[in-house]
Amino acid sequence: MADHLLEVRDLSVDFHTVTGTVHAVRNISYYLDRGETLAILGESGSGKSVSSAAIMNLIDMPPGKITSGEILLDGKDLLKMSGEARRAVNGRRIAMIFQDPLSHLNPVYSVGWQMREALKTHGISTTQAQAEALRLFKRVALPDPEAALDKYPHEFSGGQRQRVMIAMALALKPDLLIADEPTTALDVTVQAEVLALLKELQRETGMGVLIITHDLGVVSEVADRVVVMEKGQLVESGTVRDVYRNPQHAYTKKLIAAAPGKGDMHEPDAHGASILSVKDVRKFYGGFEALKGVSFELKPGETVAVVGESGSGKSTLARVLLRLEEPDGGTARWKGKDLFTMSPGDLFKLRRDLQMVFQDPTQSLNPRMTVYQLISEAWVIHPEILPKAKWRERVAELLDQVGLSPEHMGRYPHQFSGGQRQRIAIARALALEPQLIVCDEAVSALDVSVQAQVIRLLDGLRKKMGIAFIFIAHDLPLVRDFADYVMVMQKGEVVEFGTVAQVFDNPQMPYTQALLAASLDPDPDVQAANRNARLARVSQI
Amino acid sequence: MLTFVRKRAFASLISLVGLLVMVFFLSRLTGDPASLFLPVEASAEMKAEFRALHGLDQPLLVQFGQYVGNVVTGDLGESLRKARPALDVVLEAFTWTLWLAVITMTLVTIAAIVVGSLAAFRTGGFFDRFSSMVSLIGASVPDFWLAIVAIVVFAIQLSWLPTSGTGTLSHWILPICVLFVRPFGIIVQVVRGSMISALSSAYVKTARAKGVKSGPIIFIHALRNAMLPVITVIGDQAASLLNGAVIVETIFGFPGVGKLMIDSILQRDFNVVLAAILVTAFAIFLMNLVIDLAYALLDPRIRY
Amino acid sequence: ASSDIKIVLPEEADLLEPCMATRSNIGRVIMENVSETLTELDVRGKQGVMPRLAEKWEQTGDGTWRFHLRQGVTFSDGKAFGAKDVKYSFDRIFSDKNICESRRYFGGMKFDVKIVDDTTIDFKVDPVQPILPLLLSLVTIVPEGTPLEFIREPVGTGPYKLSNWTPGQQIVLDARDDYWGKKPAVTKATYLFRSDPAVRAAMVQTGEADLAPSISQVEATNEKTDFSYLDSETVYLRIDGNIAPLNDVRVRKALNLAIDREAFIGTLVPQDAVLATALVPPTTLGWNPDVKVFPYDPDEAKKLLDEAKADGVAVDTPITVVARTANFPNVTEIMEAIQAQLQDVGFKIDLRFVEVAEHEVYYSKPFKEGRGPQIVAAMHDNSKGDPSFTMFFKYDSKGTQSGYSDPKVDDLVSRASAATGNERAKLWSELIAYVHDDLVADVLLFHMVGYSRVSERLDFKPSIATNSMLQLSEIGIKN
Amino acid sequence: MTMAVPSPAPENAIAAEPGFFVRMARMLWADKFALCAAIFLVFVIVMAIIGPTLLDDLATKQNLRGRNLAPFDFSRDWFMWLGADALGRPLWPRIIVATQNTIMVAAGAVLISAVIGTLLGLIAGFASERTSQVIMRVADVIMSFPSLLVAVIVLYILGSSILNLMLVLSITRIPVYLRTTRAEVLEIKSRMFVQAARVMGASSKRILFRHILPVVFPTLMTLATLDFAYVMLAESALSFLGIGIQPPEITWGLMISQGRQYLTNAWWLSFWPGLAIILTTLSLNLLSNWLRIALDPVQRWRLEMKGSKNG
Ligand SMILES: Nc1ncnc2c1ncn2[C@@H]1O[C@H](COP(=O)(O)OP(=O)(O)OP(=O)(O)O)[C@@H](O)[C@H]1O
Ligand SMILES: Nc1ncnc2c1ncn2[C@@H]1O[C@H](COP(=O)(O)OP(=O)(O)OP(=O)(O)O)[C@@H](O)[C@H]1O
Ligand SMILES: [Mg+2]
Ligand SMILES: [Mg+2]
Ligand code: NI
Repeated sequence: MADHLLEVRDLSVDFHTVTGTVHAVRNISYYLDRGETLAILGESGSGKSVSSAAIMNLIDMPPGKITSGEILLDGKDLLKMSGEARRAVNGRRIAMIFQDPLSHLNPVYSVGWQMREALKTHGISTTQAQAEALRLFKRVALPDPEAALDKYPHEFSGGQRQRVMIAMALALKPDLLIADEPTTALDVTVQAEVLALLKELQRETGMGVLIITHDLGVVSEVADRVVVMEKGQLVESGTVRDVYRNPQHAYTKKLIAAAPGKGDMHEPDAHGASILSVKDVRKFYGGFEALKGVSFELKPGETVAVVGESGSGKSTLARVLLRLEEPDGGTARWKGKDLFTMSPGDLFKLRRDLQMVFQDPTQSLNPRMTVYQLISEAWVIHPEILPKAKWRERVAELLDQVGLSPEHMGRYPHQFSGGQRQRIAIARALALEPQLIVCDEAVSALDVSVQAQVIRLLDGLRKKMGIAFIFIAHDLPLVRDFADYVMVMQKGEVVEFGTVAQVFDNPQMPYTQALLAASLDPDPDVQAANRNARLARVSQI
Repeated sequence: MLTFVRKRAFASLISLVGLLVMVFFLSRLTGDPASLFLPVEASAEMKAEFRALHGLDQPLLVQFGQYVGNVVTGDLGESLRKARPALDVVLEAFTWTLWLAVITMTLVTIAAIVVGSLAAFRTGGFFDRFSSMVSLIGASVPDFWLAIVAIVVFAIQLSWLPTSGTGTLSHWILPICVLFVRPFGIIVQVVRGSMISALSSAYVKTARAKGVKSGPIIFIHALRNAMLPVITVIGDQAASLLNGAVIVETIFGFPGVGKLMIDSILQRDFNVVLAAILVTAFAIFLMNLVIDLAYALLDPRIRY
Repeated sequence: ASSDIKIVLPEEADLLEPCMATRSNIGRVIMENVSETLTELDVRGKQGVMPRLAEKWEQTGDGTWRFHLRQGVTFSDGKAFGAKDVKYSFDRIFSDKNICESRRYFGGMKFDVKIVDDTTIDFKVDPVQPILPLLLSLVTIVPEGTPLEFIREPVGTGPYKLSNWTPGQQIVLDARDDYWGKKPAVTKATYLFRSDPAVRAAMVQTGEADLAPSISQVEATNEKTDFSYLDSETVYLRIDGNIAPLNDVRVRKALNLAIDREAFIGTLVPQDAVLATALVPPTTLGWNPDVKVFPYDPDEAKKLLDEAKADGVAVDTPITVVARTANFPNVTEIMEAIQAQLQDVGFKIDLRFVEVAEHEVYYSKPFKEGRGPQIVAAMHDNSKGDPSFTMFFKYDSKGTQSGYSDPKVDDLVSRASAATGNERAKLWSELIAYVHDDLVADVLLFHMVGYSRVSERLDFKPSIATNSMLQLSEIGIKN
Repeated sequence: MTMAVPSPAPENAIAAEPGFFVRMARMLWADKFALCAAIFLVFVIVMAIIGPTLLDDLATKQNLRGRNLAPFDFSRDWFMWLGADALGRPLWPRIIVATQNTIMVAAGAVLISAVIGTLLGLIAGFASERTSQVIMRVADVIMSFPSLLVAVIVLYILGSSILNLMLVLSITRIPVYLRTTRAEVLEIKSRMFVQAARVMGASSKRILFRHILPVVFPTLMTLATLDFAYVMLAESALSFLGIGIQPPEITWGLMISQGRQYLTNAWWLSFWPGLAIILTTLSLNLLSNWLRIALDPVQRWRLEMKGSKNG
């Protein structure tokens, strides 16, 4: 019993808020051994991040409070350690990959500096640290790793930032790695590489990995055991296969049933003129060409899913289309009018019709506004949508639709979990009743059951109101279920475009094929078979 | 960056000219230097002669034309009272002020950042309360109080330091200490406020997760993010030292440009006023340019 | 003991221009120390005008003055002093290349300076100047060839020469070996400048300076080192007698009676200050001992006001009292107290404090058209021993600060200026009495007192001239 | 093996959120320093309003024979307890009477400069490069214009009055707010939530005032409250040079400048008004520090936790 690497016993965490105490984590217990991978599955907002933050001593206390429990690392209770001893544990023995890479990277230092700092705290000399940082950047498949070292966090794509976080955590060669949704922003090929890297390190150093994820595929790929959380409590635990094959708890059953990728594929049937036609859009960042002439068309009620390599320009495309960034070439006609040369007045009218859910939900929510203010702001700006008397009611309704409760209205963004924030962002986009929503990894942080609920909601809206979607995602089963068309991007270019059926059943380009092949299956057995097949292929070469 | 500096230098030049024009005309609206230079009993003819001698009897525009003509050739005119080139007078005084400002601001910056950051680190703690109290009192104490009390205590009672004047290094100590107090108080508060927000950011958590010690977390991770308003206020305080350390210069007999400027304004020695403003403005413009470049250096998201 | 001394002054000289030596900040440094005059006024004894560079002088029949110069005098640059230098000094004063302040003493006069021989010089002045020897105590002699423009490094015949001037910091004078007169005890004087009186006093206390000629009354607390001296400054309220209701003599008298002058003495004004009955101090020629200070009599003042009011004088018109900030010690308090006292008898007083330049606008002619009734608080300095430096400017209808045009005053001023000896004294006395008692031209207040702090190692007593001149040769060094 | 854990009983009964003022009051109660500061400031404001009518006669009654009376002589009348000035006027009624002018000038100058400076700063940070360049260079000009020269010019040309003085002091303080605001805007406008607001169609005005200003506001507030002291003392310096407020008007600054010459032997003349300035600044700052926390949702718990001990 005592030789577990990590053992959490009876842990409870409360948060103080004006409206009362939130019991974020309640009496949870689990353990993790050396060389083992434990996955924490669970509902969004169920306390996964909070419980792991408690291990790292990263909960702000107050307003947070650990009301009970012990956290034993090699038998020593972390909660009873002095601040000094605790700091020695952080980084050296336990490392963490945070859920929200953008806000967790210091915006004013280059990522190379931040990497080196991690290594130097670990007692490594500067030159060695530089070399090691470079090596790790290569390992997480960052393009042009040398140049990347000198770049600042805001110059990366979402997935690239996530890989920086991963590299930084791994740099410390910890005994215990806590990975909070480490692959939410990664396309499946990169995800596979990163997971392989984890496995490899685990083999080398006997590192224990605590992985928090909602992606059943990831669980079946890497985890040995799994615990399931719901509403702050641990509701189920067991080996991956047992839990998948034979879930006990109602929530677990619901979760497994909700795994996407099993339904029918959409047959595009929209008629009429296209509302958006994009031609040859280009964008440069300095000398780097992030978009090399992207073109596509979109009709009302249609969904184009954009999948592709991390850093291939998906978010850039979205930002350019919304005029958050000035394009360096091309046209985008919205109902015939060119978006790029539009006057500010026209643009204002248009804003109502075009909405976006950002990839980094935390940063896109004003920290000084309550949820109510955040969502109702849409109506302050466009008062014609809804009379003021109905705001409260409608906010409650929207929150309910995205799986949050109306009581959350008075809370501020920092009081939510990653997935909850993402849902607030979705609710905000929906409040405007737009005609096109650009969803940049909009459901990536949601557990599959909530994800399914949100997707149903979006699908309903699409049918009912003819909303079109540009759906940027890396989760192929989800894309398969939701999209009409799929656009595959690589290195700023569209490499393949077709209906879902065309792309999924009959991929043309090698990159698309690789992408589909790398997709993970929630079934541990299927996934094990896939893995073996892959290994066999690799060894043949 | 270079084009930015070039554009900026050009714009600054224009505003320098604007400043000059403004001061030239406005200052001449404030009365006649002749009656200040000459004793009250002097006859009207003598006053007229004085004006003629210094060209003050000409129409304002003509005077301005001449002045501009001279300025272009680098001649800022003679002091009306001192029979010396105004620029010499000003540069002599400005050197003193510049040193005083540079030394004081260096000390202030270091001390205020350290104190303010530590106060923010334990918001509401004893050190925070104490340092806030001290710095706020510092920011609201009349400076002549401090100056006189310092002289009474350190020069008269204890005889550790000279009362006033220049010459040795020890002459600098009291003026610097007195000048130190107010900017220190102000900057501590700004640092503290700015640091409270910075220290609650997510990236600070990352640093803690990496096992970084409190020192570097405060002074490396949070501080740089909190620096924008801080350097702005440092610049403002430095500017007010550059053209306004009047009281301290007066009491300590420090021959700086603040006192010079006051005296010249009160005596309507226009050429010296203009030269002094030109010199200090140049320094302040330069400082603001440096500060603007520092913004971009401190925060890579700001680009010019 | 060292014969080097340090003197701390309130204000640095802008220039060290000999012809500007009548300005106190310049005069205190160079007057009679570096640059000498032909004659010198005795301010300590009763000798009147004494010889300096001139050994003796006489007036010839047509009013021409002949001066016999001292021989064997050299300038600090080695050149010999002679009549040509005297003539040159005068020519320089009247040159249009500069605005020499001493020129103002010769306003309206025509000078004809003739060199008789190397040591004799004649001054023919039109109109005849009975007090020319006194006037010449204000004219410093520079060597021939000195630039006509203002200079910063004076060369003179005095016991000291300028050896160093670091603007803003110090001026150093060194004693000359080849001085024609008695060798002074002080061999080197360093002048420092501090505007704060408390700092000046402290510097003598800590030994950073030996002499602080002017410190404030409140600092003067040490009997051993602090001395008071009548400093020839007279504080008064100048009345503009052209504007109603101040053109009524009863109103002016009421102003005088309403002020409790005694109450100020020893409180806001130093104990040793003297109540003034004339704009000139008692040491001046023709000062009239029979003129009495107005008593403090508020009832009488009220009565006079009522009378005036009954005659239709608009005594309710608010009167503006203009004073200059930092004009003299405690000026704000004194003016506030005066305001209160005047209001007590029924005046309406608007008190305004202004800075120097604006004060000047109110004080000197031309006065603004359409102005209301105005009173200007001012301070006047005459340490020269003769009222002519005062009376014309302040009371004559053409005087620049005069608020009156009274034929009798004009007549007395012109006659007194032309007279000599007892006649002159009598006429001045008459004028002083008339101005005070009949015209009630202004509200005369106090002859002020200055304080100086002198280190115990020095043997020096300040005099009435200390305000404008500080002769180093008068300073002795103890043991 | 798999074990099922019973699902939790529904809990988290969330109380209704109290109203804004109730919440602020509770948070103020939680910080005793800020509470004292607030009480003191209320006192100051009340005195500023009713002080002159209440105590004017007492404050202007001169007594040359009782000048510079030392404080703490409790055998005298109550109004003499803090001593008397150089004209024998009791100090503490004078301080109270002076409150009105002092607060008017200081609050006026600070408000004018803060509002104008902030507005221009917001524009400079957000507008086109050219507009911003123009605004910034004008700020440079003001910044390098010595405040005393501004004072001499304005007061000479327009005459000295409380309003003009306010104007002079506010002109010279504009650049700090302007530059601070602009610097912050430059950074904040690159944040994602600003872009999100833009996507919703928020006008520049809304983005500036609703999204950016609240982030800059605490810093500006700190500056403004510190400027209170600055303005009061600058006003004192101007009085001393003869271009500020002049007797018989009174302000704390003027009292300080009048007491200056007695510093070494009647310290109380300038000490009490100085103390009034210090206490006011201190209170304002304590309150602004409190407000900074109270307005920041991330920090607010510091006050809320203290208010309701185990809520
Ligand atoms: N500072 C806070 N104040 C109040 N409540 C908080 C705070 N931080 C977190 N919570 C609440 O604690 C609960 C657990 O949050 P946590 O971040 O652990 O969720 P999670 O399981 O990681 O969810 P996700 O998958 O969406 O990231 C959530 O309901 C959240 O609303
Ligand atoms: N501000 C910037 N400066 C320089 N390069 C940038 C900047 N923003 C993005 N890039 C680069 O542009 C490329 C495209 O970025 P983008 O965010 O569009 O990728 P993405 O397809 O959304 O990737 P991901 O799936 O990882 O989010 C990346 O290589 C990134 O490094
Ligand atoms: Mg989470
Ligand atoms: Mg992206
Ligand atoms: Ni066990």
